[in-house]
Amino acid sequence: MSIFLKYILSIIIFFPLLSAFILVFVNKKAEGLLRNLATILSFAEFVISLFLFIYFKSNTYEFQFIERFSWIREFGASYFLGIDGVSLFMILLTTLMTFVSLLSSYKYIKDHVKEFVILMLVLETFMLGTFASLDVLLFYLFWEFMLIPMYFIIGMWGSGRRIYSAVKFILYTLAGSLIMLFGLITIFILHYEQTGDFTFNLLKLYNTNIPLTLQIVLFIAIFLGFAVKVPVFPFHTWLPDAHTEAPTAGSVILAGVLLKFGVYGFFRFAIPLMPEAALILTPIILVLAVISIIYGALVSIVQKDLKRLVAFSSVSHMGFIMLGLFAMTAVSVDGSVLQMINHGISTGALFLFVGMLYERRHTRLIADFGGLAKKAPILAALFMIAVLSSVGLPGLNGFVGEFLILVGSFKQYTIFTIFATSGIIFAAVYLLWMFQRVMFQDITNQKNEDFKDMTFREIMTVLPLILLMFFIGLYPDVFLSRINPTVVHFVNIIEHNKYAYNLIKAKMGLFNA
Amino acid sequence: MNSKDLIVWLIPFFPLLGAILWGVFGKYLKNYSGYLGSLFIVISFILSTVIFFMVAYGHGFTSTLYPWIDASYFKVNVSTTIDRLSVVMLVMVTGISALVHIYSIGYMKDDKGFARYFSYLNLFVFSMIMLIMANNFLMLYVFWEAVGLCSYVLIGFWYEKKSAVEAGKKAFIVNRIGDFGFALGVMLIFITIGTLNYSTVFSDIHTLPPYLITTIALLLLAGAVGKSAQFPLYVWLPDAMEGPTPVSALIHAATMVTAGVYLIARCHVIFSYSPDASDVVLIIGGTTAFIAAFIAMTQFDIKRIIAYSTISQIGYMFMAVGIGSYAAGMFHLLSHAIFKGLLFLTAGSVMHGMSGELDLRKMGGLYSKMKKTAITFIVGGLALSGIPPFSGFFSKDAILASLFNKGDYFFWVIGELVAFMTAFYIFRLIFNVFFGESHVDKNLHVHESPNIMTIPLIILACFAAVFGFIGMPPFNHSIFYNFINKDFANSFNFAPAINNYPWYLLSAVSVIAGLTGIYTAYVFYIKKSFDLEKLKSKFKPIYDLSYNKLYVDEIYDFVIVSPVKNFSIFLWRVVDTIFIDGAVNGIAQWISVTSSKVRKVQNGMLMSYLFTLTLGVIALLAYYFVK
Amino acid sequence: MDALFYIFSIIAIFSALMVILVKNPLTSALYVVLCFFALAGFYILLNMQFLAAMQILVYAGAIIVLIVLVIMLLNLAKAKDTIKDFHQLSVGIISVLLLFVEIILYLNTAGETKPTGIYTNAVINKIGNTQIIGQFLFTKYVFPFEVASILLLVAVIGAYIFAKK
Amino acid sequence: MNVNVNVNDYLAVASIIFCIGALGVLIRKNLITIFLSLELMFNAANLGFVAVSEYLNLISGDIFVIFIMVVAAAEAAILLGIAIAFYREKGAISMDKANELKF
Repeated sequence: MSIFLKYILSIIIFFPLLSAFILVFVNKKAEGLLRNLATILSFAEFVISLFLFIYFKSNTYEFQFIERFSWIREFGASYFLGIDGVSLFMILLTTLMTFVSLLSSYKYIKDHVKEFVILMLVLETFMLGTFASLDVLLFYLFWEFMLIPMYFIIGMWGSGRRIYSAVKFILYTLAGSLIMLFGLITIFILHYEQTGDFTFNLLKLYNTNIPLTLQIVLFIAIFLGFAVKVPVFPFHTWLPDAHTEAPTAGSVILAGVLLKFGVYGFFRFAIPLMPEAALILTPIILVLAVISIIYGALVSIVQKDLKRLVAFSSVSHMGFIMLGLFAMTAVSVDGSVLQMINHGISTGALFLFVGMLYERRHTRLIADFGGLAKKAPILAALFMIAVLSSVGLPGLNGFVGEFLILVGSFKQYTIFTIFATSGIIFAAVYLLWMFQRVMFQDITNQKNEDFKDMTFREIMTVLPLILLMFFIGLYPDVFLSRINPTVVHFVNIIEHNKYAYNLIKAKMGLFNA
Repeated sequence: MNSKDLIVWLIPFFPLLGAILWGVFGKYLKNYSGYLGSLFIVISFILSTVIFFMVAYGHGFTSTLYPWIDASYFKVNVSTTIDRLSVVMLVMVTGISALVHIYSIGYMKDDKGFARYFSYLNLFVFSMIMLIMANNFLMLYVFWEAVGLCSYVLIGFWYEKKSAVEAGKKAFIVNRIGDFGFALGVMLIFITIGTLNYSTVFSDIHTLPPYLITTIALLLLAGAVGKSAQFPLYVWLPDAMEGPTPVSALIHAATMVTAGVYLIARCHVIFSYSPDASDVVLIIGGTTAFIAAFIAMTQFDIKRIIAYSTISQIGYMFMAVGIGSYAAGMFHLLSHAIFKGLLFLTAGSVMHGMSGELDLRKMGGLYSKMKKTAITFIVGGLALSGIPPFSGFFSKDAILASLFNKGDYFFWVIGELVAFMTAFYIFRLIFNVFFGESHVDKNLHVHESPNIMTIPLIILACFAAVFGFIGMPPFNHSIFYNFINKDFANSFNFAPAINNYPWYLLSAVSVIAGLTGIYTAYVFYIKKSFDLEKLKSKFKPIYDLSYNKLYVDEIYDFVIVSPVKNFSIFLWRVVDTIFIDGAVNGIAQWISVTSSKVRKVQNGMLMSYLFTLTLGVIALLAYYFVK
Repeated sequence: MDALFYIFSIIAIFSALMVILVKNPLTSALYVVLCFFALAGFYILLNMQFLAAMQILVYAGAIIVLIVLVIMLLNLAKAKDTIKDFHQLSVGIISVLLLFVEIILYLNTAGETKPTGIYTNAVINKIGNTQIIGQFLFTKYVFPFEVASILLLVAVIGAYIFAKK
Repeated sequence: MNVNVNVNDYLAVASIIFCIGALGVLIRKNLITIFLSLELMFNAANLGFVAVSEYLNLISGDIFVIFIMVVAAAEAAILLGIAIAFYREKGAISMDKANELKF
């Protein structure tokens, strides 16, 4: 057991890769076996990752389950893993969402099943690796690797303009991340020049002293990399395309996990590495975040395509998360991290439901539906819960996160918060209106007459998410108590730097007007 | 957990249990859901009564279940506050809910969604109980939204009907607009006071500068205005009548819509520190009372008339709490809950007998066919019109008297005017439905409702008749005032009464106003001394204004809804597709065009490659020399 | 000795020029052989008799013979190649002149380097140049030597695959 | 041994031959002639290696020449293949015909 716990992170990261390797030897024609095996293995992976949760010490901000081996000595890169309260839940979210999306793909993915399940599992490894790395080079490597399976998932099993979307997705993110790489390497070199220590160790890089002007340039560079991923207005246009054309599983992973990397990157890299620049640029980023909230919501209202609507709602929700993170109070960052989990669950669930509708009717246009509640009461009820969770109804998960974000940001950024709060109204408008047009009223389209309700497998797919919505909404303490120490430490770093920042500000006469 | 706590937590537990049972296992428990659901509420009612007497002969207390959110300096528990204000509300809510549940067994008997209906209704009762019992603003907000949700699903209960679904959505969204202010208010309280617990907030609020107190009060008021359907956010309530009638009785008359008044009464400390905000409450209340009564006079849909009446009556309550007569406001809230619940239920009974007909032009002379319903309806109508000895008289009089005694003559006049209009429209309804010649479709078999529906009506009618006596004038010596005002001891900052006219003079004016209204209706609709059509054409602009509900929906649509929608389309089609995607695709286009030009260098000719190679070598060497 | 250097130089440069100027590839090949002989002469002057022998045996004897074989095989002796393309000619001459100027400039700017090694002519003569090359080839440079042999193998296979139908 | 001719003279001759080779590569179109010109360039480099190696009293340069010869031999073998294949394809070995070397 102790050895298991010592290397648990590596086990968790590479177990999916091993699973994929096992699946390589399964006959291509045995699609049922492939699907079942992949689902079972991903469930096993989720169970293993629960050990992290069980053995996680919730009273410290220090990194836990640390593993460290020398890797490329010439670059000072090491295989360095470790998690804190934030990455813990990101890892759990990843393993859960992968399991759920594999379970959801039984009907949706009809051809190239073997390739699909293998790519999904490989993708899982890369995502987990990104969340667990504490070495900048290792992080970057996993970060870029992630794009490859996702590219194929969108490109091969997508619908409509899937190639366009896949290429747009990969070029957007690649452009962002290459600029980011430039920033990270500059910090690496600066650190070497200052200390003579040739290392990519993130914890050591935190101590780099970066001159303020350079910090701002680097922050903007790294901001671009992460902002594309989040995505923040105006870097969001890849998202609706990618979401719309991706298969259900792809959308679920994209919304559930991939978008979190942007925020996670800010949390783990951009802000702690360059706190002063972050503080200086905060107003601009908050403006972008608030624009994202309102913009995403307004554009959602007029969407005709279900998936596109949910995708734009993601833009809006991710704006909330950015607002919470950059308000940089303990409460708002707590809320932000919790909202990352919430968004993964709620939007993931919404995509699952949209996928179910698509599987039955092979259309995603809202106008093609209507009156489904009569034919599929279970689907309607569960879909409703997911919608309400996304709307931020109290008692469900979305509310806790959003409220913490808003209450945490309110004092310092009152105007921004007021605008952001209005986003909640719009969320009600677009989601309820969509739900009404899809589920309620009379059946206008004859094709909906023999609409089938959810199968047992489909219920099992969404049930964990639905239960989590209630659980987080009613008893968020399980999550908050583990997130909080990390967040408090994070905020303390910022506060510490705020002092320095204020000194600089006074010296330079910044923003005196 | 001692017995007190246990009882307190059992009150919401039963409705919640019911909601989950019917919600999840509705298919199998369909036949039991009505009776068992009602039983659960009755148990809650009994427990509430127990708590009521515990508090009446003892003290209020708080009880904590578990810590809910604990994020660094933001801590909120799931806990309740039990005091005189909340127990009164508890007894009222559970009592009326129990009656509405029993009534619904009959009313919804043949509906497909029987179990679903009781699940929603139980969920609503749970949320409402929690709203009342909450001991911090966050829980208040949470269940404030939760009752809104229940209202949404119950309005849209018959989801095949487009109008029902639209109405539900409208209710939810309009409420959200109010809640937007409410949420900001809650946040402002947190960041200024540092906690959301009632007791701390109320004891520390005076340390804030006045403008902050006013801001907080106004933001909370926004939530109250939305939920209680006050001007300018009242538009959702008339549409909400698309839901089943017992729902209208319970949610949209007796309990949820009065939550705004409860909120202001609960936060009376905040409002009493902010005279400006209180004045706003008063003005909103007066405006709403008048506008709603004005619209109600010309409507033909019986449920909508009663709905506008509800809006108007809540306007009264707002006026009361606006001048600091919280006890009077609460008293009217309770008596209104009884007689308005009664009116809706009887209207439902009429609908039931008339196979869902709502237009009063197609009724008439029903008295002989449904006596129980008619009599109970008239009792409710008399109570609404403020005719002694029915409850509405006492409670409305308490408000009007305090308006007059505080010197707010303008609003007193409005109040009396509204009293006249109220009596007019409700008796216009009664005369048209129950008396006069019948316009009922000949094929329609009109019948009295079953006992399971009429018994709750009779119980409510009895209460509507006698409830008022606990608020015998003079109001500030009455039983109710003495009971509840202990909780309002903190409210001050309001000028003491400047008039001290004998109560019977003021009461006489109100009664005269009410009787005049009834008589006018009698003259118009029974005696028909005037040609109504002529009257209509004479006052056509005013009549049209009233008949078309002041065009408020159209104005909102023109000023808010369409611009937002068009702006959204602009954002999507222009900003997103043309600007941002245009820029992105433009860059891609530029690269592809440029490279297709540049690639001409790569012409496939080996010889030219060799030249390039040589030139490269030359350039490299040249670089060496330059360097 | 100096006289020999100049004679070899004249032969080498002349034959090199002829290589690129004559029309018949076969004649070109023969001039190349001539040029290689001159270079072998240089090597002897530079005290590397072994390399001189290799130059004649491997280059002139094997590689050029191979080329001649190709010319014969494809019957290319008649495929006269003229230099008529003025543009190509002018650009070629200009760029090569530039290249030449740069090489000369480079050689002139490169700083003076003092002899550093221990293998003076005396030492080489004492051990014998074949022997010394063999020693180096099989000790210090044994790995590149093996790689070179693999390269040859690859080239043989490659040539076979190319020439195959 | 001789005082007048030094390493610079050898390098000058090497450069001249190298440039003549380069010129041949650039102005001729016949694959065979180009190859021969390339061989000239190789040998110019070889001469440079040997001369400098002698001047510096080293052996490495001489060893390098042997490896260059190996490469040249390999190249000749490949050329044989390419020339035959090219001729078979195009019916000539003029490099004007090599105009499809693009994507």
